[in-house]
Amino acid sequence: MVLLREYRGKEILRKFGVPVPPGKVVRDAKEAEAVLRSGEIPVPCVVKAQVLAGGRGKAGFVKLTNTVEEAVAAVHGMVGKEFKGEKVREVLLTTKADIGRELYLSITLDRSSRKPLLMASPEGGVEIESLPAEKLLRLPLHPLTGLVSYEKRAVTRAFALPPAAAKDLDRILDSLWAIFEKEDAELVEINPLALVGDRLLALDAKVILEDDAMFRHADFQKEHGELSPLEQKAHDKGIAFVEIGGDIGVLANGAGLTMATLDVLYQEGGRPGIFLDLGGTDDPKKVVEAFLMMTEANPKVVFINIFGGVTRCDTVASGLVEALKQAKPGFPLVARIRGNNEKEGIQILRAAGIGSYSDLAEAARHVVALEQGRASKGGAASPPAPAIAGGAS
Amino acid sequence: MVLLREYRGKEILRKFGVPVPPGKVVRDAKEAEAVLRSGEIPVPCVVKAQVLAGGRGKAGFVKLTNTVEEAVAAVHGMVGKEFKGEKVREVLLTTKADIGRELYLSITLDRSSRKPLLMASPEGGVEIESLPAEKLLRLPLHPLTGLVSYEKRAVTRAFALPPAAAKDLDRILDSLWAIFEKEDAELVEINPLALVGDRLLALDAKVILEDDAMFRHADFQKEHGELSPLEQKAHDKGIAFVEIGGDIGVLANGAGLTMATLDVLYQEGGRPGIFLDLGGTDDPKKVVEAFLMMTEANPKVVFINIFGGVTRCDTVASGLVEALKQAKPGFPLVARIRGNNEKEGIQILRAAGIGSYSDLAEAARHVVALEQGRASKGGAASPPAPAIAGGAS
Amino acid sequence: MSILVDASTRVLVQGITGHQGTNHTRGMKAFGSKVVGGVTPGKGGTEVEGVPVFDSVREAVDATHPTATCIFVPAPYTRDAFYEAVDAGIKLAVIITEHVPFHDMLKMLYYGRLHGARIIGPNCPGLATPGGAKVGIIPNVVFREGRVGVVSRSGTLTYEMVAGLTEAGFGQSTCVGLGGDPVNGTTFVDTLELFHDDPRTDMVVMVGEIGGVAEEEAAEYIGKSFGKPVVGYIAGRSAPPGKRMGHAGAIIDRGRGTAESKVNALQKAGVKVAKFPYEVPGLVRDSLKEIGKA
Amino acid sequence: MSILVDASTRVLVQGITGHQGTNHTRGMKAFGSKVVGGVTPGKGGTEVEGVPVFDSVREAVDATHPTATCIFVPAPYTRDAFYEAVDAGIKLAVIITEHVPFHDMLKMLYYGRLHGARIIGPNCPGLATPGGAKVGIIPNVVFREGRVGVVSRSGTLTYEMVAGLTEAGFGQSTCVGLGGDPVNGTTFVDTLELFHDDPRTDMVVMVGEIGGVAEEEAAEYIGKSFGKPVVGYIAGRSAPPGKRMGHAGAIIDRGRGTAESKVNALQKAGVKVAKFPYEVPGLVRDSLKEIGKA
Repeated sequence: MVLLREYRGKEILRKFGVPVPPGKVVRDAKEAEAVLRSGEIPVPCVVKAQVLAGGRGKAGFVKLTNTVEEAVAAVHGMVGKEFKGEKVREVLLTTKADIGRELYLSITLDRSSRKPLLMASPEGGVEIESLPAEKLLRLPLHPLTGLVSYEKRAVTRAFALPPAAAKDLDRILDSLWAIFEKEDAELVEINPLALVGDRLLALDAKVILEDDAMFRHADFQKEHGELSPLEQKAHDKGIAFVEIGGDIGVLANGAGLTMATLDVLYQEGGRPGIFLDLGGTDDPKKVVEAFLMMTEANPKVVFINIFGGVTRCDTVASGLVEALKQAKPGFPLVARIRGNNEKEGIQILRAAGIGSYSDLAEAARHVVALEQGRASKGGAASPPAPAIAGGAS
Repeated sequence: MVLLREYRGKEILRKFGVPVPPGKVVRDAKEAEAVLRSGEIPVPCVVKAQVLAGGRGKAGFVKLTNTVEEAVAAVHGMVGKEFKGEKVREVLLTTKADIGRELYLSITLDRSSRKPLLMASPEGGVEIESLPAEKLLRLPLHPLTGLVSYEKRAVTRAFALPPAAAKDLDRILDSLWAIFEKEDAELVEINPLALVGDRLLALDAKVILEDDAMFRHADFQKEHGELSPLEQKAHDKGIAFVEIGGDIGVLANGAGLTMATLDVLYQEGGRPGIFLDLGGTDDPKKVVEAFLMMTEANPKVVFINIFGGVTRCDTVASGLVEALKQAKPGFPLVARIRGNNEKEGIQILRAAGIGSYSDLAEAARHVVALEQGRASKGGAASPPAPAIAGGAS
Repeated sequence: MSILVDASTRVLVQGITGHQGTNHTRGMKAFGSKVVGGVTPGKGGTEVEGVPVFDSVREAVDATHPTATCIFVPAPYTRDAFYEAVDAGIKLAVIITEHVPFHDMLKMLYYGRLHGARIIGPNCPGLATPGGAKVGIIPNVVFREGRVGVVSRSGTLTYEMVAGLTEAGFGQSTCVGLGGDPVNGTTFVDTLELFHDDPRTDMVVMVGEIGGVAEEEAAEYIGKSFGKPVVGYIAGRSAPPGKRMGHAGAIIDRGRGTAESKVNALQKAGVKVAKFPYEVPGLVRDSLKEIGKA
Repeated sequence: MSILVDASTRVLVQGITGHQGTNHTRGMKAFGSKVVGGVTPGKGGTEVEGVPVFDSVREAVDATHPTATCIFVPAPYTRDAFYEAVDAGIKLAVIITEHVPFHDMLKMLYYGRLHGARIIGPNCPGLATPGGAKVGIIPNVVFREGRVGVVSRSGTLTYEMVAGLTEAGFGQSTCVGLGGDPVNGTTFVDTLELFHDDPRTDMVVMVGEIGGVAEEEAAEYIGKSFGKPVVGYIAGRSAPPGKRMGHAGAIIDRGRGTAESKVNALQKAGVKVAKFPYEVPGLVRDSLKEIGKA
């Protein structure tokens, strides 16, 4: 998921012919003043913090200003502040539009119909999510045909616009589809699409591109502002890494198993805080990297829960042993490795003095006991002796 | 069918990234000399008459020249000459390439599989049509997927090229498909695609675009060099008009009925020379225009054979009567109109003094008799009294 | 029985308010077809020839439950009109429109196939089952109920043929005009397969033209597995050779596609081939006699 | 019987010379699958694990007649590899590759449907019929022949579940890993329909995850027309809420997609839902007792 900030989303809209108001990104008050004094963006103007999360308007991160001084002050007040965990680094100055009506348009994937879904509402704006279902047009598009004119006509009818705006709408809908398809988007959303006089203007832009399709967009400059530095580092190495508040580090493979592991830890009263999903790998280096990353996050205890399919247990075990040699972590370690080459893996761990559980509930209980100081804490090299079960044979 | 001359085809190839040698179009010897003296196209150079028909090389309309003087003389010798009925107006000067091998590539529609067909041969050049079938790779492409990489690999394997050329080929194949699809082509053909050193170069280009898709290419500049002025005029009005040697003008509707009419006239010993297919129309103005066009072509006799579906017989009859008023043609007229509103049509003709046959063979015999002076020739206003049959009711 | 359309067929007309749409709605109704609805965006709520007009196919389908659509919309909009019909669940589309780009037609063909929707046409006169229904523009005057199937790539020549059969006393089970474009939604072989399974069809008249290899393919099918008599006619024996499609055209056809090739293939498959349209009724009579049906 | 694969299945491996392709070819052969051929362009004529390697699927099909393909090729080439398999006539494609763009997957899905070819995956562990054949990467150790069908959106959690069943003595008819991507070639409902018709499957274990509405749709199908017992597990009850997809994400889901919504829907449909993976075998025992099969 490659989320784009408003101004980058608008750049894509503009590239595909969607009308957007003039705008300029600044990084501090001084730059803002220069832009405003030059008349490049005239006052009154709208000052918008470039953050990824929604709801910034209500939180004061979007301000309508009437003078250069007001605008500069607004920029000054935003830059460096945090909004939902993200620091404001860029602010968009954009012209004020005389909004007649606010409309809503988006195309995203509908997992249920397995088709792109065009959604449109004649009542856009901040309250869109609480809009009653009948005010929202939902049109599943066929991936093999794209947006077809009868579907565009349905939107045009629902919007009941003056003729010039209706023409704009027709082109904007084509552009929206082209962006979704050609840019490999997960989401293209314009909210609001404003009726200004008798023409349409995209006043905001939410564009999410598909990470997996970036091989087709080699020139695209990635930016993962929403990730913590460690998450970003993991992402670059192809490891799914999530940090939330909690003490237990979980290193598992596969989203389902990771989630099931969390479910069990919570059930046993634990507070898992770092999840590291190895995915499918049988490269021992990746295991070492993942474990070192886990060490950097500094959990109280780490639970390694691996079921080997693509991943082979002996690979994981070797990587683990190697990582322990390199990192010499201060936290205890509980392991449960099963699946492909399970016996070999258990043997490697055992040779390094690490036991491996077979039973998930039992392993989880031991992890939580360690977290809460109810079990003896040893270094990684001397874990509590777990029950070494035979595993499925 | 919009046939493009070589240099226009090459412009399209270049636009889509296919390497073509430098070239310059000139219209007379003087212009050629300026281009050659300036060094824009260096000698030795190839001088190629820009005509649509194939086989120009063997007829001396492609010449390799070693000096500016030779090249200018070659241009001089070509401009204004006729090749297969087309006057040479433009000549392409292009650099000489050191050809290692000649390959063949094309994509066209395969009516049988109802798919685009990629054809490729490691032995291209002028003898391509007599190549044994096993030397020609025929790959039907799916319109929904386009050219797929395994299909490209099949061509690459068949061509057995050095690595740099193989990379060129991969890109050229993608370009070929893109041209076929995005430019609405009926045919994109490169013959020869030359191996020059270890790279590929398109030394000729045959591109035919689809007339019916021109609504998607509003900026495209049409050129129907292969049509006679009358044919061009008819084309612009949406009337299919063909002139070959012969005396009888045939005005029918629908390709099948037109052809069947010719078949019958030939059978009866006639020499049909002008075919005018009205197509499906019920606009009397179009009928008038068609008839006036027929008058310009000056046939000995005109046979009007209409079976009304989209076309209504009364429309045709009214148009015909109106056209006769305007044109006062010197040739006799035989009519056979049947189908929708047949009775009304026959009545309109009869009121204007024109009879209408029901039987095709009988009508054809009368036409041929008129052509050969075996029947009385009257003006259009006083045709020989035909048997006015009741028609199918 | 009959093929593709019968008395139960409920016809939608897309582009009904256009000149052609309106005229042929009248024609279809006069033939006896149940024309249940029409579509022209922006004209919803009006009526044409007593038929209710809707803004979209979806609305027309919900209100009138058509089983086939007859498309008259201009070529640049034909593809989308077809998609609209398919998306609304219609399984038979008769496309009268001419000059539809074959690039569009290819996409329509496979999109239709994905959804189990058949196309007749484009650039075709449609089809008709005398005594049942007509979907298209073939003049009503030419038909008569009977047991001869007709399938043709030509438009007006089809009328000519059917009129000739009718005058000679040979009624038709169903007449199908496939259309004269390079890519047809339904081919000779497709149609022959349907006639093969239709107990109301005793024999078939097949009208071809020069160009393409659809007639050769039909001949192959007939020779292998058709089993009913076929009378054929190929238009264009005397036509001048067409413009060449580069080398590719010559390579693809390799001698097929000419009148001679088609006639030979058909004759080899046991088809009686008429030299001229007016010979067809006589050959039909001969064929029916041979199978004891005339 | 069983669903999708059995002892007669002939497996092709696309990307066989890669690390994964080679390892899992060995695994599939050890399981007892008939791996008849492999494809890696440029490696034709070699052998991997005793399996002949071809340059193209067409050549492999002509020589070895596979009935299913297991695709390991990297994500940027997966779509074309699938097209190649479909064009060569293969009707079952198991796509192990992860990170296939969903835009590609959508095109593959409908192209496959047009040609009657089914996709399992992408980003999936494949499927296996114990005693029959495995096409994919699920560890061989976990299986046992039996009469419980397993269908799962998760990879490793599937292994966990199957291993648990095996340890508790419940063998499996077929285990299907649908894959964890937003667009799956085969869904829960598709698989349940197959299990419904399979006389060798007494009941089904269904393993879901938070996100999407596939579990809710499965619940609707089960409630209406499944008829065999189902035990469910939904991973992610305690997972933090995912990143939001603009307003659109919230509007599409409208409260569905959470663990709670899925569990409620399944329970309403009569599914016994386990809170933790290790509760599943007990619930399976209960279900089989209820239908008199344990």
